[in-house]
Amino acid sequence: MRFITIDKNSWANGLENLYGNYRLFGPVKNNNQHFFKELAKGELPDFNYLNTRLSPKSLVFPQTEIMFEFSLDENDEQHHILKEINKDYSPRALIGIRPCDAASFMLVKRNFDTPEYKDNYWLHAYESTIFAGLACDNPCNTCFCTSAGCGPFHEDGLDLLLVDEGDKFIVKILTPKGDNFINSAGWETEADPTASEKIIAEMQIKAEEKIASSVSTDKLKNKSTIKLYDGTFWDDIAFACINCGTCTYVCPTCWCFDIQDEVTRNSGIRIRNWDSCMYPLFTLHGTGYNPRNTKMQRVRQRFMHKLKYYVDKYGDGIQCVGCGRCIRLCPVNIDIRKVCDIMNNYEG
Amino acid sequence: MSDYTSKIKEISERLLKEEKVEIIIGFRKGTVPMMNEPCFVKTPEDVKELVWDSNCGINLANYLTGRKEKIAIIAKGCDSRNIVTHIIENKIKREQLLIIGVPCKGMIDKNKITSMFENEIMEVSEDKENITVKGEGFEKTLNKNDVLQENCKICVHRNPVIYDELAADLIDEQKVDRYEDVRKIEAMSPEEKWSYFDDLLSPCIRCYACRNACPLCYCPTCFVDESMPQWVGKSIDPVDTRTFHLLRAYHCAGRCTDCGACERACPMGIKVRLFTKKLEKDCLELYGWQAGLSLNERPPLDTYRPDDPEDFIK
Amino acid sequence: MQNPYLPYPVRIDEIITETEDKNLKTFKLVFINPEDEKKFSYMPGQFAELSVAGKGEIPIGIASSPTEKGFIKFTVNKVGLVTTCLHSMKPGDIIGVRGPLGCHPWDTLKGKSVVIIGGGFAFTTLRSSIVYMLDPLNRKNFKDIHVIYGARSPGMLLYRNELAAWETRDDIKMHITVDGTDDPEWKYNVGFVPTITEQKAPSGDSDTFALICGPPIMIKFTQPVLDKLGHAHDHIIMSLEMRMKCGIGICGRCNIGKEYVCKDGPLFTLAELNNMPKEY
Amino acid sequence: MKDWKPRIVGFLCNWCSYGAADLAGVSRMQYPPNVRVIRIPCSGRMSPKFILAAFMKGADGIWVSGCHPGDCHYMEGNYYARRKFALFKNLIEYMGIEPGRLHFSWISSAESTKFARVINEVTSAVKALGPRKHGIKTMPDELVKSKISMAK
Repeated sequence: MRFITIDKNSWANGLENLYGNYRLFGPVKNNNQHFFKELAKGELPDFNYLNTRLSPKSLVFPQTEIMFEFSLDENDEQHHILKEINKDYSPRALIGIRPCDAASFMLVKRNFDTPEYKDNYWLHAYESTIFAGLACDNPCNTCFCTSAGCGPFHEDGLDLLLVDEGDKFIVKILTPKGDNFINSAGWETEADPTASEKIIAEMQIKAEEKIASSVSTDKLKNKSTIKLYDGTFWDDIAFACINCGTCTYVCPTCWCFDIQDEVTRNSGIRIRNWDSCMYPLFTLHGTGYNPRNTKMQRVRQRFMHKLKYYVDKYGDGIQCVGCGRCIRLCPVNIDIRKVCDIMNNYEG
Repeated sequence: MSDYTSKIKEISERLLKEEKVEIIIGFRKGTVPMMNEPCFVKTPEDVKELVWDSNCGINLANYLTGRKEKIAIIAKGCDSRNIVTHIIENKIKREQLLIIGVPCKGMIDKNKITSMFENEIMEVSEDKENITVKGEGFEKTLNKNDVLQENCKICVHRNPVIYDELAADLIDEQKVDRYEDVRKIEAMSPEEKWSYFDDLLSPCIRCYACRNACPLCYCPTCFVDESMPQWVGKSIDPVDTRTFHLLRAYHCAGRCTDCGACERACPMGIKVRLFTKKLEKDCLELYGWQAGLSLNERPPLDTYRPDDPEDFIK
Repeated sequence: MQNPYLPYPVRIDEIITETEDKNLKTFKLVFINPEDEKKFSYMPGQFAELSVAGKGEIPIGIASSPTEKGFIKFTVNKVGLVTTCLHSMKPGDIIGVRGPLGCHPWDTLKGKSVVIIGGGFAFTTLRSSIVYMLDPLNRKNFKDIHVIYGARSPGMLLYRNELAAWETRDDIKMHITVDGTDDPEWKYNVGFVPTITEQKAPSGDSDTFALICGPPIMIKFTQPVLDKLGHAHDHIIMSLEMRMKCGIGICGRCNIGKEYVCKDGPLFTLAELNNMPKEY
Repeated sequence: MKDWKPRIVGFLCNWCSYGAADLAGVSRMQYPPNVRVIRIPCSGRMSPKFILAAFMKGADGIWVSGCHPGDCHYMEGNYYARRKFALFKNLIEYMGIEPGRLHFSWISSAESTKFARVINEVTSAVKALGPRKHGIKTMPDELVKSKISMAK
């Protein structure tokens, strides 16, 4: 494992060197909130943040993405035939992504990269991205990553991990992609692996201790799916829900989408948009029948998918990295930690 | 606020014990600072869950739509006005309801308080006029009036307009200028207005929290979900997003009570009330109308006067 | 890397109005690029996404059989945006087809007796199955074949000419029924599918599989009849419907529990369904 | 810009303004040809969605015309419409549509002269503003970029 240090004085310079080789994305403050945004030349990511308001999932899985284009003009030889469009999959780097958000891409990858089908759009974007993580030493009161298979210094899904040590970053380089990135920036102050590992381990323990909340997931795997589905607690959990899609849109691990055609005059596009299991239209049949017609059914679907169906399907995990965004931004304070504990301890 | 809570509990317990109602709709303590969760209580034993403080901004009228049973509902001024609107629009019957009115001194603005501190807020408590905020390495006391939700600051109907029980004595109503921000926009040139709203709406993620938090939005199929014809695209194209917000607001014309639920629910902190307030101002100026004050008057778009203003018509 | 969302372009070769209410039309489609036909290698029971540029996609069961070469067929009910547009199209128009999608039962059914039970316009993939089994090269791979097919009235039956032809054969036992009719010429059964199933279907054994496709109400009342006839739950195969978009188990909407109806289904045995949430 | 011809959508009530258009035609009155007429059963049928859809698809101006107050074929459709129009016009102008883009009028089936006058006023008001700068739905940037990069 290779470690280097970056003096914060040479941070801007390194990013400048990267600029031509990568499209750089980083957290930027706007209206009191941080968002991942493409950095202009000379623009620095703002690392003084707890976590970004929205997860960076849209950089690999945009909220609206063009899939195909077509012409409806009958004079056009290829009219009504869908055609692929040219996409920009040049190398890009997500600088300062939190370990929880990086881990989420590994969960989502299971959905988009299957043995039978590969989702080209997601995969190409994912493969062209460098994940330059920023270890988290100032967690929110809604963070529960350590009990969701993740953590403030978690390395899965990262190409390198930046650890803030006052006037410098210690960088743990995790993949060859990460190595190339560092070389391209021209940062080359090698650090002693043993000493670095030790410093990081100490900081990690401190950071993990700060994470005050947790979920219990140990019993989910062996619970009966049908019994949880028929659980008596759903009405109480779902009562407050207003069926907006906030939880699903801010969630780094929610991947559902809708496919729509849009036409302007004689030409059109097929696009995909984020969709949400909170919306009645999500499952409405053409006949008017809806298998998930009530609010309770939709709320149940969301939590069952994350905490049980996913576990059933892949044999591990929960489909959650513990970033806490859905808790912070739910307008009616529905708390996945509470629901997870109820499900885990349900004896029905 | 603890006296409000105990009075609410007392009334609720009595109503359930006497079987006057089957269900109480109120709030329980939230899991994060400055949040409470709307909840229902069906037994006198569970009444202990109910709370009341300055974090009860959700409009509970939203939870009444189409319910069949006998309900007691806790209602601030704005909730009570939306209950009136619900009754007028046949979404609930007056006879089904026992309204526990709460004279309201305003709800606090979570986003505003959060943005005042760099570090995470771990605990927020309140005591009459003061809000105390605690986090790692800081503790600060704020005057509640300085951190109220924008709509609460300019609220002129803090007392419930319709109620069967009261959780506290009625309070004095405020005399305020409600439309300063609207006038500021009205004074802009079309070009300035356009770019003002472009900026305002640019963070929108089309999650529909504003729509769903609104007690007025109960259409079985919202216009954004109509497909034949499809009025508005579903992407985050700025033209579609603007059309959504415009029509959402217009659909609330003459019905909106400025309860602030939309703005409170927005995960991106967009000031979506700026649309509905314009309509509210026009309804007041053109038709002398304020929504939800009386069960006996039809809303402005459901009626007319032969001499309504028409100087804009050729 | 093949893009799984890209439809193959096809030309509408022929449109047949199937039912008297004119709400069901069969579209015979021909691949514009002949090599696409080879790529679209399917089995009865599978479905495809029909794609109309500018309107969108809909999942429709494949009504033709792989033994029929040179074209594929889909019978489409007029319901929503895409199907309404399809119904207004004419031969020569260009649409797209994406698939084949979903699973099929033929590894299980080989060497067995098959009881096909269908109702209304869900008969499309069952037609595909019948044509497939009756193909001279395939017929020997199956024992007895029973077909119980019902519609509201004679005019609402799909593929009437083919039904009549199958009636005259002795290697398939047809039990066609209608809910009711005043047609004096009607020489087949009158009665709901569950009733006719009770009267005509063979009893269950380990060598017999029932294949059911129809409206939920028919399935609901047929299932107890099959129980009574001794069909084991793992020998009853049902086809489910769900709103779908991607058709390949990625977009997330058509799940029942951990199963995606589009990719893991649309066929499930009753035994499997018994262990899944009743959310369909 | 001199050759620019505005595209204006006119929603005319079947019972009055539409008849006035007919009469104006039969009477050989001269008026600008920039209005595409859509017949509606009553100004009360006019949905704000129609106006927004026309603006999104690129209309430069929109004109809605119905019967004079008191003359509605359905007794009071135009009275209700008047309130809807007032609030709607104010709202879209508040959001940045220029005041000269959206017009309303009352024209009876006998008022062919008024019809010709109003269509002139509407057309010249829209012409004075020029083409719309905002709010027309176009192909997304990503597609435009893709075309540019393919051309390279």
